[in-house]
Amino acid sequence: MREVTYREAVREAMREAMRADERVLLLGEDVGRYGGAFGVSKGLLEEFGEERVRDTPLSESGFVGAGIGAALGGLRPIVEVMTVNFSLLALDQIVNTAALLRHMSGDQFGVPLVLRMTTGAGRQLAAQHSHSLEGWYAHVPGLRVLAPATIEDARGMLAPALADPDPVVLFEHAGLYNLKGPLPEAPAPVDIARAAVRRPGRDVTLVTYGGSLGKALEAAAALAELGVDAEVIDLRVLRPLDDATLLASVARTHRAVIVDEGWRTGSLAGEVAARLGEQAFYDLDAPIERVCSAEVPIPYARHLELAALPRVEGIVAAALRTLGR
Amino acid sequence: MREVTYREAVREAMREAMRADERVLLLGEDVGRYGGAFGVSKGLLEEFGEERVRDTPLSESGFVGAGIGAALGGLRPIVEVMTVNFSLLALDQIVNTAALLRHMSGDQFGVPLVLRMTTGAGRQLAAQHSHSLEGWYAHVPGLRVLAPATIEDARGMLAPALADPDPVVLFEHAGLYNLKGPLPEAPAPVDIARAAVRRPGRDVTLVTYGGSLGKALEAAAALAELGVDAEVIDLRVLRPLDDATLLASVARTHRAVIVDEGWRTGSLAGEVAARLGEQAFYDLDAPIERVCSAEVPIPYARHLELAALPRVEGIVAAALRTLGR
Amino acid sequence: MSDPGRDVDREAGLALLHMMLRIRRMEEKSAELYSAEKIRGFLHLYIGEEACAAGVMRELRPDDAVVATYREHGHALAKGMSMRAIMAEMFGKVTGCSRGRGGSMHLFDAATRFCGGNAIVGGHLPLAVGLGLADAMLRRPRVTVCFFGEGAVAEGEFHEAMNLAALWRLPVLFCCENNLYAMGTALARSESEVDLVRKAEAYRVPAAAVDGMDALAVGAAARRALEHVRAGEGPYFLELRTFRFRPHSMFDPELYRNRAEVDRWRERDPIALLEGRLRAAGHLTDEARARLERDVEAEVADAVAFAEASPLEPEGELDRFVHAEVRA
Amino acid sequence: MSDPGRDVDREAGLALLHMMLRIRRMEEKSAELYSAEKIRGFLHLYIGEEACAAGVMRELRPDDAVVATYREHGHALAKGMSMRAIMAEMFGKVTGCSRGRGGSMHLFDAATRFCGGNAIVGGHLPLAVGLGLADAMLRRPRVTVCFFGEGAVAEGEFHEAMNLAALWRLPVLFCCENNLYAMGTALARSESEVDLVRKAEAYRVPAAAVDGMDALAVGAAARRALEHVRAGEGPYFLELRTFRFRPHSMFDPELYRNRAEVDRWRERDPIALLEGRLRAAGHLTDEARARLERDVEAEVADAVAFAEASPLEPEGELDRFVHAEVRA
Ligand SMILES: Cc1ncc(C[n+]2csc(CCOP(=O)(O)OP(=O)(O)O)c2C)c(N)n1
Ligand SMILES: Cc1ncc(C[n+]2csc(CCOP(=O)(O)OP(=O)(O)O)c2C)c(N)n1
Ligand SMILES: [Mg+2]
Ligand SMILES: [Mg+2]
Repeated sequence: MREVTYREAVREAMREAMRADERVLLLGEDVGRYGGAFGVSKGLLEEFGEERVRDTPLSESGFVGAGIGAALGGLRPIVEVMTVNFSLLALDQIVNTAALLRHMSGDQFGVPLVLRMTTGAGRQLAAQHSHSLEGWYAHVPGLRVLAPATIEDARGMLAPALADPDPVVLFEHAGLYNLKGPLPEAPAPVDIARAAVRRPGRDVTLVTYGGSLGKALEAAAALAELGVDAEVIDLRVLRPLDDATLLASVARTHRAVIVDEGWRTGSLAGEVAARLGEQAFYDLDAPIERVCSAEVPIPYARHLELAALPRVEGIVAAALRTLGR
Repeated sequence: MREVTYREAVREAMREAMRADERVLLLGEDVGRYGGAFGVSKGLLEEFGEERVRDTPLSESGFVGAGIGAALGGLRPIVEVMTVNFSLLALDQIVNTAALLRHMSGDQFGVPLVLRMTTGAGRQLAAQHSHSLEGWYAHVPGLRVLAPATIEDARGMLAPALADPDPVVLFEHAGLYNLKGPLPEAPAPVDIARAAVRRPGRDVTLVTYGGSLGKALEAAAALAELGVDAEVIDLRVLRPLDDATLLASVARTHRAVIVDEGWRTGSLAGEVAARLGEQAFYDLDAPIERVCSAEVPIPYARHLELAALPRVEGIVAAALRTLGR
Repeated sequence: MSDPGRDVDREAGLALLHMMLRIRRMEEKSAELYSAEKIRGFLHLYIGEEACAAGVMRELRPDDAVVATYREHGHALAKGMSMRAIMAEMFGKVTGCSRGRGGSMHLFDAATRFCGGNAIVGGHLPLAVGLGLADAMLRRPRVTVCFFGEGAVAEGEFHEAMNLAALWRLPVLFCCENNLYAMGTALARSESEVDLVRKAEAYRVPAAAVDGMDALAVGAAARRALEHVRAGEGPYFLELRTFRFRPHSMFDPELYRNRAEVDRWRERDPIALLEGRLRAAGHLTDEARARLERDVEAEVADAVAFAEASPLEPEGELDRFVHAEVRA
Repeated sequence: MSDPGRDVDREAGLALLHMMLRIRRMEEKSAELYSAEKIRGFLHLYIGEEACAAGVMRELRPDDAVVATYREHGHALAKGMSMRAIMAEMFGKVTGCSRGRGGSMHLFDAATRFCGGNAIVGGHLPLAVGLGLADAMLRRPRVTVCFFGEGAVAEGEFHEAMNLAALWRLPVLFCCENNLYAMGTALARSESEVDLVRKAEAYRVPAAAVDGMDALAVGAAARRALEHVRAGEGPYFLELRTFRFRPHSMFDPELYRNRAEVDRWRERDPIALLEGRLRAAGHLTDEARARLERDVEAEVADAVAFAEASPLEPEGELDRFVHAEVRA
């Protein structure tokens, strides 16, 4: 075991993939000379050269589309969109081409593309740089959507994503890059089909993913002090959702709180709540609670930003409400 | 009363608005010389001239952004995006500019824009031309989202939308344009804050909107023959959702089926289900049912397209399930 | 405009004529079948523009890729797809090239490297760039040819794709079929600069415009363009000046242009033009012409019969192939 | 490059110097305050580029509108916003120009028609087109000036906006601040054609490039450009050749360029250049220069004190103004 950051884990995963397979390349704004907007790809240009670590112009639609075409043409591109905010410019390519191509062509053409992007708020970057749109991506048939919330997942999700013959979108919450933790020397690839129980518990299920996992775990710790034993589930795979793990948990706890940095209305949290309502109706002892972002453009000022985002106290309070406390 | 089509109702509303206010203009691809891709704006160029009925190049981001700027500059633009499918190209403008500007500028700048677009499947246009993304738009704070499902709403929603100081998105299901029905000579503006009960009933609530209203009403008729009295609620306003009308209905029927042409996962139907689960938990006697589109790119072949979309029989079956039948 | 007395290569000329006739007759039949409700959805006819696809495609090698728009029946046929597969696709049958899932706008064929059939205007240009990138990086001597209308030039994706292809010197041939209208919008209403060659130059992409009604001229221009691309010199932009004789789609009342304009262009029908050249050169007799027509008619009839007789994809297969069933 | 012996208008020169100093010192202080964690989020400094905003803005009328990027402190100040409002905004205080909601990247001011502060590269170009459209249709003799970096030129929105503005002959002045880098990407790596004036020409938009380190030259070029726009001749494209002396943002380790390149450009510091010209012309004494510095220092200190003393927006107001509270 050694200590690495989430940032290093992503980098190591990319380096390993590029060493293992010549067809893998990294494409995106400032992934090369700049070292990545978040320093993630630092050093890769030096090792793999500018053909395989390719700085692109500011052309999100163009270079995401080029990544799709390159995947179609036999490469295994990792395309980095600097942040989910800018991915709006490339949504046509992602939804209308990458996601549809296999079905629409009757299984003749596939797009083995990995799309990485940062997401989330929390660093006072204001309204245009603080979106959490994972839920939108999770709506689209043809995509697999992953959200590594731990160092192991940051390290271990890329290889299976690259092995997938279809497009995979990987969301990295920008607040996680400096997270530090232990990692085995030769980490195993992770299962990109299943949610993970990050903390077992009996009284209430906290469902979350990505940048909110830390908050959920903190809330669970706080709840423990109040005598409430919370189970924490990290969705990890946002599409297709792993219902089985969720249902098994709620069948035991009978209560659920969903924590999601997206805006509440139309959030992924809403989908999870709907599914539990459909499939665990008779298990639930209390209304499901959602702890999401306030439905406002995320403001710059620190206190307002904090007020807009899910908070540990909010999660604790919601969990207590499900217990009638 | 006279008989008009949905298409004529939209056109009449635009004509009235343009006659009433010089600041109103219509902007979009082929709205002028072509007469509108769906014939909606036919005749408006002749009446109002090419300055106010403005054909744009194929530049969705550009002309939607120009509409936003024009609204900021004091005009009252109606921007037509031919279909929701192409609106993906303009999402950056809609989400990152139109929706955020007022809040982010501390209430200094507003965007009184009306964005019209067609949505939906059902005409064998295949995967790239059959999206139903109303749920995505309903996720975004700062937007008001409307879905006229009737001739009255098609006629009456535009005026209040134009009077709104903030951006309003109007979804017209392409399958509705040929719908015919009576309309008063001088129709009243409709309330763009409330859902509408289209058919009162006591046994189960069918919640729907837009292109699926007809199916829900058909299903209600079929259910009546089976002795089930279904209430049909047309959401009409997809953002902000009118919870009160929904809750009042479910408090009486104790059962709900949500019909939505969007893909099931992450659909607007999911949000409605989540809300009912939260706010009507103790009223519900059965799990909520969702009748949505299959999670596949919509295929061309007629039988497959029909199989992918919500069907009347599917709604009936879901309603019966909520009744344990 | 090419000189009618100029030498015409017999074989090339006849092949082009045959191909254009196949496209024309297949589409005329399709229009009929649309009225008969055998074909549904959107149907965009290529009639009048056949010289573009036929002329360019003859210069390609089998492993060159083609990416096209929703107006792509001609390209699909010219790239080598069977008329049966195309017709069955439009009938929505499982024997269609895309299992009946794509219809007229989404013809696909891996065998001939026909990568669609894309119905988002401009959306396939970045895709072509990516295919070129793959070829370049995998050191495969192939070209990707991307067809699009002049309307697509206004889309941001045109700009981004041209820049990327030029910046990375990718083997992509951009073929802009300038038929003067994008639905009802005339070029002068969609572009402040109507000379599209100048657009390409702003990306340092070499470019040429050619008479798109003259199949031989198109072929010659494509040859020059492909030489450039195959030499590793990067992308090339070819403007094919053409015209669609029919409405944009089956729903278009054509309010935006007048009969006279259409008629003027019809006088330059690419099939009649080439036919005249071949006759003048003594390469085409009445008898040969009639035989050609009969052959094509038979092929069309066969394709329709095949489509008609083919089964539908079972409804239960609706959700197959959203993801791959076979993992790599 | 302007001739140092050339006549310098005293008043104009001193005003420009004053404005540039205000921008420079405000930003130097901002950098300090960033380290002190008074300012947070992203902070993009304009240091080195002051001649662009100062030079263009002096040619504008109060009711002309400006739309800018996230690197817009200089533009905001030069358009007439108070330093207090800008500083308080960066402190996240309710007295800030955007109530503390926008921060450094989203300065807004209705009074001076400063329409942001946009942090999506290229996203504000269509907005500028729309503002121009409103002015044109409402027959208001106003101009909208849109500032953006050379990096934005690769975005599709640049292309769509230029075309629309040209097609509709709108009163928009596009000011491209070409500082040679977009974050770490040098112009030659983002554009196949690095002469940006040629890009504008592909839309038939008249264009000129000017030394962006020379405030007087910028002013003269802006004057010419604005004459064209005000005459109703449509948009104009002005390339301002400049350089940022600092990293892209506070997080940039500047791996992509070397010290020597930065130092070479620093020798052409726009403030020093203008100062030299004014001194040579006898318009600036040591004493006047020192007074200027003191005035600016006092203004900066006052702005910081104001920001520091200002209250935060109450947390309960978080969800105000998502929609208008007053209906029209
Ligand atoms: C992004 C997008 N916007 C609008 C449309 C609707 N549409 C389909 S074809 C077309 C005209 C395209 O014209 P052009 O590119 O010249 O090709 P042509 O049809 O003339 O071959 C339009 C507006 C679309 N399919 N995609
Ligand atoms: C659409 C989009 N993509 C990426 C970014 C991240 N980003 C912010 S500034 C910048 C560089 C822009 O360079 P340029 O336009 O030259 O302006 P400069 O910063 O040099 O003033 C990038 C890539 C963004 N804000 N928006
Ligand atoms: Mg055309
Ligand atoms: Mg720059």
